Amino acid sequence: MTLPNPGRKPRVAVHKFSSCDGCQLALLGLGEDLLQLSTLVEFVHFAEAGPVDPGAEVDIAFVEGSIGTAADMERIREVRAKSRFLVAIGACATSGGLQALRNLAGGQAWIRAVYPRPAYVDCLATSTAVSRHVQVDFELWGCPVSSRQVTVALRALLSGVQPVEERDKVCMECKRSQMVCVMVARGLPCMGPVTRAGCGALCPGIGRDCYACYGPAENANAEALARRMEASGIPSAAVGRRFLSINSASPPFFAAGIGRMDSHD
Amino acid sequence: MTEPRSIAIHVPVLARVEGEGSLEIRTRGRTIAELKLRIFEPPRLFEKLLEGRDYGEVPDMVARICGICPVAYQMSAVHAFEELFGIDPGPWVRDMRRVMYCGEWMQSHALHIHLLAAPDLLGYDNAIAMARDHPDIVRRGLLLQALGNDLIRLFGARAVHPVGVRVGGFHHVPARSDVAELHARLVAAVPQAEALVRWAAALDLPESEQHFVSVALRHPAEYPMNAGRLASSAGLDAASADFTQHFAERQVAHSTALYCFLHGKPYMVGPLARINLNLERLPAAVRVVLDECRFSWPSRNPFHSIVARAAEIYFSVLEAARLLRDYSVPRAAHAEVVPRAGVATAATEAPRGVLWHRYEVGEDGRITAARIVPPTSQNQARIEADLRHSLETLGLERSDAELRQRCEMVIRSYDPCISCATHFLDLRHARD
Amino acid sequence: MEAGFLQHGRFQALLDVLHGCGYRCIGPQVRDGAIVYDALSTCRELPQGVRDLQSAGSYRLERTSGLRYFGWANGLQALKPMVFAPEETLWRVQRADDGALRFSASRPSFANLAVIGVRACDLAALALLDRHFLGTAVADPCYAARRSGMFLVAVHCSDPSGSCFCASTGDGPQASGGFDLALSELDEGFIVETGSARGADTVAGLGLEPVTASQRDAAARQIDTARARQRRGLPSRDLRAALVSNPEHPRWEQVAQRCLACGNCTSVCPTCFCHAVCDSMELDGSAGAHARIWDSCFTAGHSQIHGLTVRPDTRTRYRQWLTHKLGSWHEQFGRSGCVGCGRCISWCPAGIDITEEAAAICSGSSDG
Amino acid sequence: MDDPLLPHEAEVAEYIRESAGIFTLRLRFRDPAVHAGYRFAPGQFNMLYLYGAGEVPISVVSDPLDDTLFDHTIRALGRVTRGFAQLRAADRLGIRGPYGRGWPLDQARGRDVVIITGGLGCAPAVSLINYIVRRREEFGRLVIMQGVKHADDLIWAERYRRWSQMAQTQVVVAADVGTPLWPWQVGHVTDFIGQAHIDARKTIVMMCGPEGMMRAAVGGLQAYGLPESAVWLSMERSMQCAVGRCGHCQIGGKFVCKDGPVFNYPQVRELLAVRGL
Ligand SMILES: Cc1cc2nc3c(=O)[nH]c(=O)nc-3n(C[C@H](O)[C@H](O)[C@H](O)COP(=O)(O)OP(=O)(O)OC[C@H]3O[C@@H](n4cnc5c(N)ncnc54)[C@H](O)[C@@H]3O)c2cc1C
Ligand code: SF4
Ligand code: SF4
Ligand code: SF4
Repeated sequence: MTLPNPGRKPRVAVHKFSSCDGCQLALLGLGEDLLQLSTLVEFVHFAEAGPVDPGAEVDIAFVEGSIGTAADMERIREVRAKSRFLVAIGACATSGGLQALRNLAGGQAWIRAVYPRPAYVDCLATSTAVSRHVQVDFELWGCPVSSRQVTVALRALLSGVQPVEERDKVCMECKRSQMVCVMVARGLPCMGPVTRAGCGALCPGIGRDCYACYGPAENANAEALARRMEASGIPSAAVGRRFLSINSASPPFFAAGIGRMDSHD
Repeated sequence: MTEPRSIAIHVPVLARVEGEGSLEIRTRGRTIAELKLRIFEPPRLFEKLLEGRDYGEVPDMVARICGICPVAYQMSAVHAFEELFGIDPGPWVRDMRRVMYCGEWMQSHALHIHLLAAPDLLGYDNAIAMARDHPDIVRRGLLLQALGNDLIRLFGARAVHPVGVRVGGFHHVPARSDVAELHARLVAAVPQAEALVRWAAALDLPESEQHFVSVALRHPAEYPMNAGRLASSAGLDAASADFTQHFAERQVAHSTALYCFLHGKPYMVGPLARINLNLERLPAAVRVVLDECRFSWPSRNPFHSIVARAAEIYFSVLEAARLLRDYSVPRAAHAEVVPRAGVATAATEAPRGVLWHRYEVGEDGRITAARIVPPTSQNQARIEADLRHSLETLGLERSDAELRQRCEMVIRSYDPCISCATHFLDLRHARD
Repeated sequence: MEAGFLQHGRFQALLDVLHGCGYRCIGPQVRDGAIVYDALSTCRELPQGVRDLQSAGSYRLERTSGLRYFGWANGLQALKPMVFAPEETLWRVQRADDGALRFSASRPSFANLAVIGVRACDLAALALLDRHFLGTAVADPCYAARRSGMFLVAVHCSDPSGSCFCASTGDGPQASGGFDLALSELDEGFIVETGSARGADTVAGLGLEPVTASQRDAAARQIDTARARQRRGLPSRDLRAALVSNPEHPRWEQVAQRCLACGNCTSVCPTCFCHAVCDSMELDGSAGAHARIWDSCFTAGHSQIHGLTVRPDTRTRYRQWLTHKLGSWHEQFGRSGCVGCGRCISWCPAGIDITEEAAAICSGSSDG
Repeated sequence: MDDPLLPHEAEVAEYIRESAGIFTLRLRFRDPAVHAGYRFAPGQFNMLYLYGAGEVPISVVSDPLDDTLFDHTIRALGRVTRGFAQLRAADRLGIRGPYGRGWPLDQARGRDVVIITGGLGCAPAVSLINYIVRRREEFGRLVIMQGVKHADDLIWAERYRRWSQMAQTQVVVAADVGTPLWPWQVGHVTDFIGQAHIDARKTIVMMCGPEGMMRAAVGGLQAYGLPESAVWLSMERSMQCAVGRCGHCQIGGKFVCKDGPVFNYPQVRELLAVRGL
């Protein structure tokens, strides 16, 4: 992307939709770098940090959270219209997030079950990714995204180039860090072979199996991994739940998981 | 004196609170006709999502309720299951969980004090603007926040949605060298944390003497984090399993968050409530600094919450340093877990206050029903009561801008976390 | 050349001599359920009385009653990460306010390494990596810096695992060269051979005992048994023609159904050298770095040219891996790229066996 | 160059916009000694480093005897090349090279030359045409065949017109999709090889472009009885190092960066036949 008239600071907005706020912490948790960042860009809307101007025209908009209400659908269109480059950050914004599990059960039924007076609640039956509603220029996957991901992408945009998409498997990072594979050496049902890199293989790094919070990698052979887990003695339904978790609405995970789930309700 | 008038204050997006909420106030004459702290964050139906899941999946799932206090969610969940399954993870796990919780208190409180609340008190729109004039204060805050994050990382590999916690203990044992490095940083941060409390106590905080009930955990020997009984300044003393005998949630039309009441009345949870109820459990070093304040403890002024937060940061630095000083590597990072059917409940002290979980678990270790009561829904009625009080004492004749600013200050002083607040489920209704 | 016999109880003396010569010793150790190379200060850290059970997609360690240090086949990685780092900055660049760029090379600061317990297959693989990174007009500077001064203590393999097939590639179980010292481990101690002048210098002062004929016999027998125990093998040492003539074999699609395209095989392969580069910048834009990181022919980026991925699916990626490893290597390096260590078989989370796939494709049969 | 991977600082002397998505950077090395020592042949390429963003292989299109500047004509396609498109005169970048084997110009001298290219402004061919046009008398008949997908994609239409008017020169331009005023052919450029009047005994063919086009062209050339060894082609693969180490540019046993990018057809005959190698 090309930045407008060099000389003026690029204007940045951080918008929040249905989420846990964890991805915004990639910015709020930057420490000293946050102060430096504020000399490089102008945050015109970032409610949690202070500036509030949701309707402002911006160069770069970071969008956290999934689209879960009719009002959200309206608002994301406005955000798109006002943003030159829109970056969806985190599992909620890129796949619908953990809350997209409600898509499987018929969300309205759940709302009726959850709230004594459902009529008060503006909530769609589904929780969906931002890209299902508007054009997204770049996606950062992860639940949550890390400060590294956000600053690297932002830095690239400030330099006028598209950020690099990380889409290899977690196994690549795992092996580059010389970790011992927990699947091969301990028989754990690691999701690394189908999960998008970016976290630095945190879970195998502390001796546990990856649970795919970064969503599907490119060319993810989810079905083969599911069958491999079943062959190792894990019940089908448990395998299904591994795929239908934080990124249940992403197509490869949905396909591998849905047939394996015992009836959810 | 100006004529009483009809005003409407509308803050469409509350800035510097976690999550998105709004405030609407309508006054008629000298009285407040309507006051709505509206939380419009869409509900995420977590309790329903948990049904059918294995107990082992719960810590990673409930973390996603809140990015600012995921450790608290994980802690309440694992304690509930361990209690039900009859597991004693042993002293090492117990201590290290406390260290991890210290990390969360430090990062959450430091974030709130410096990025969310302080700009109000020093007259800035936001922390970035404030940093230009008060760089050292902001730097100190960022340093303590980073230290807290690194304590969480020590056990959880990352600070948000850490991956190291499991039922029975942890997934791994931190290396001695990593612990030594963090211990050194904690020791070095002690003077900074102490200075932070003095700085907070010296802030020009509004006077606001109010009557409210404080609720927090109390433990026979410790400042409460993971363990203790539910206590209140009105004499409550209950096991966390008995939570529903005393506390009840209600839905109101204007909010997706449920309101929680103690014996039908609003109450306060969080740092101020904790200190009010556990003053004598604080280490002497922290008490000394608190005793030097211009006001006395327990405090009846909710604006003193910022001092309570600073004091808890100081406490957390000392406590984590104490627990890591003679760090030893245990034989195993976690105890063996064999699930059993029944009802699991636990309450722990999230940065914002009591966080209560309840799970019904089947024979196979899978969840059949879940209920979570986060601190923000407990504080919500109290915040509205405080707003009424604060506006009426300030005087409704003040300008809209002044009233609005005071409202925001009041709300922020509770550090509400709206993401947490909107996951709700009222079980009694869910069943029919 | 045979130098003498070192009693088992005196193994530490060898480490002490190496430390004394200024080497940083690296040796096999047990970590996270596998044998890995790591800094070694005493022989107590070696995997004594441990053996490895390896099969397709599985690696387990087991305690034995024996006292040997090297009674196992191999661990997660060979020597590759020590010479060809998984992530390494190649150069840095500073940008001045006027936009001027100043480039400066980055070199690993590297202590001389002495690696203990190197296997025959590891040495064969190292020789191949040497050719790739050093055997051109201009050597790779980072590889050269890491490689120079490396002291290699081989241990002939007595206990191949279920995945090993070095006998069929001709690379083991006995190390035939490329080491400074080579050891045959017997229950009571080690027959020490020297492979270089500095190897000989190192053991000169160790007070080695003469080797007895029965010790020599036992060592030879143990190699024969190790060779005979290997169950897997490649159909031939040169499969180039057979692979090149079968690009549309249905077996490629069948293996693609199981393959996760995760790149574990290429990462643990001691000869795979593919890498990508990765450019980064300081947040304020004042400086940048250019690094290389291990890549794999199983990634999309490997074959991506603007707008087109030459190998878009697992079928073509797996085919690239196998035809390169067992086929095109002959054209590039005069031999196969496989040294028979079996790592890609054990560490494949899908349990895919290169020897089985090669056999199926080269025999022309499409099932199995 | 002691470090094969370290770029040298270069500066944009001139930025020429060729069309909507294509531009030429005219460059010089900042260090005069480096500049003076730099030699390349048509068909060779450099690695161009855009600060902080990455390195890409780009052919040198200028004349090897022009020692004031060297040129790169670049199509803005992706991450890095779009970044280069934003550079302006005096901006800096990193350059290392040249790499690879260029066109067999010595063999071509005195013979008829047929150049077949597909795609927009296929850069390796541009350097070749420029080279021959400037030394027109050293070569026999020149046939330039350029294929584009859509008539609107053709850049440098003026140059093709000019070339077509030179003596002993034939220009065949074809678009898969034409427009009403399109003066050239409509169809695949390889469909028109029959019009090229090739004398199999004294012709050398050089081509670059999509592999499918090159496969089709080889088929068309067979009709003339042209020996396969008279056909040369330039290949393209992902390149991360350009010195034969990163493994990305392999096609079969060849490293395109050092064994190519220009290959004699028999060297790659089998490879070209398989899709997805
Ligand atoms: C020998 C040779 C000569 C050439 N000469 C010319 C020329 O003269 N003029 C010209 O215009 N072009 C030329 N090209 C083509 C040119 O190199 C490509 O157009 C250019 O590399 C595209 O780069 P890009 O960053 O703009 O495109 P992108 O497609 O965005 O990226 C290009 C590179 O980045 C990598 N990449 C892309 N996406 C990812 C990702 N998600 N993750 C990791 N890596 C990624 C790819 O592997 C690719 O190598 C030549 C190519 C070769 C091989
Ligand atoms: S531990 Fe998981 S991420 Fe690592 S290599 Fe094994 S399967 Fe892949
Ligand atoms: S290893 Fe997997 S689950 Fe763990 S942090 Fe990384 S992507 Fe998420
Ligand atoms: S062969 Fe095995 S290790 Fe290699 S990419 Fe396929 S699944 Fe991964």
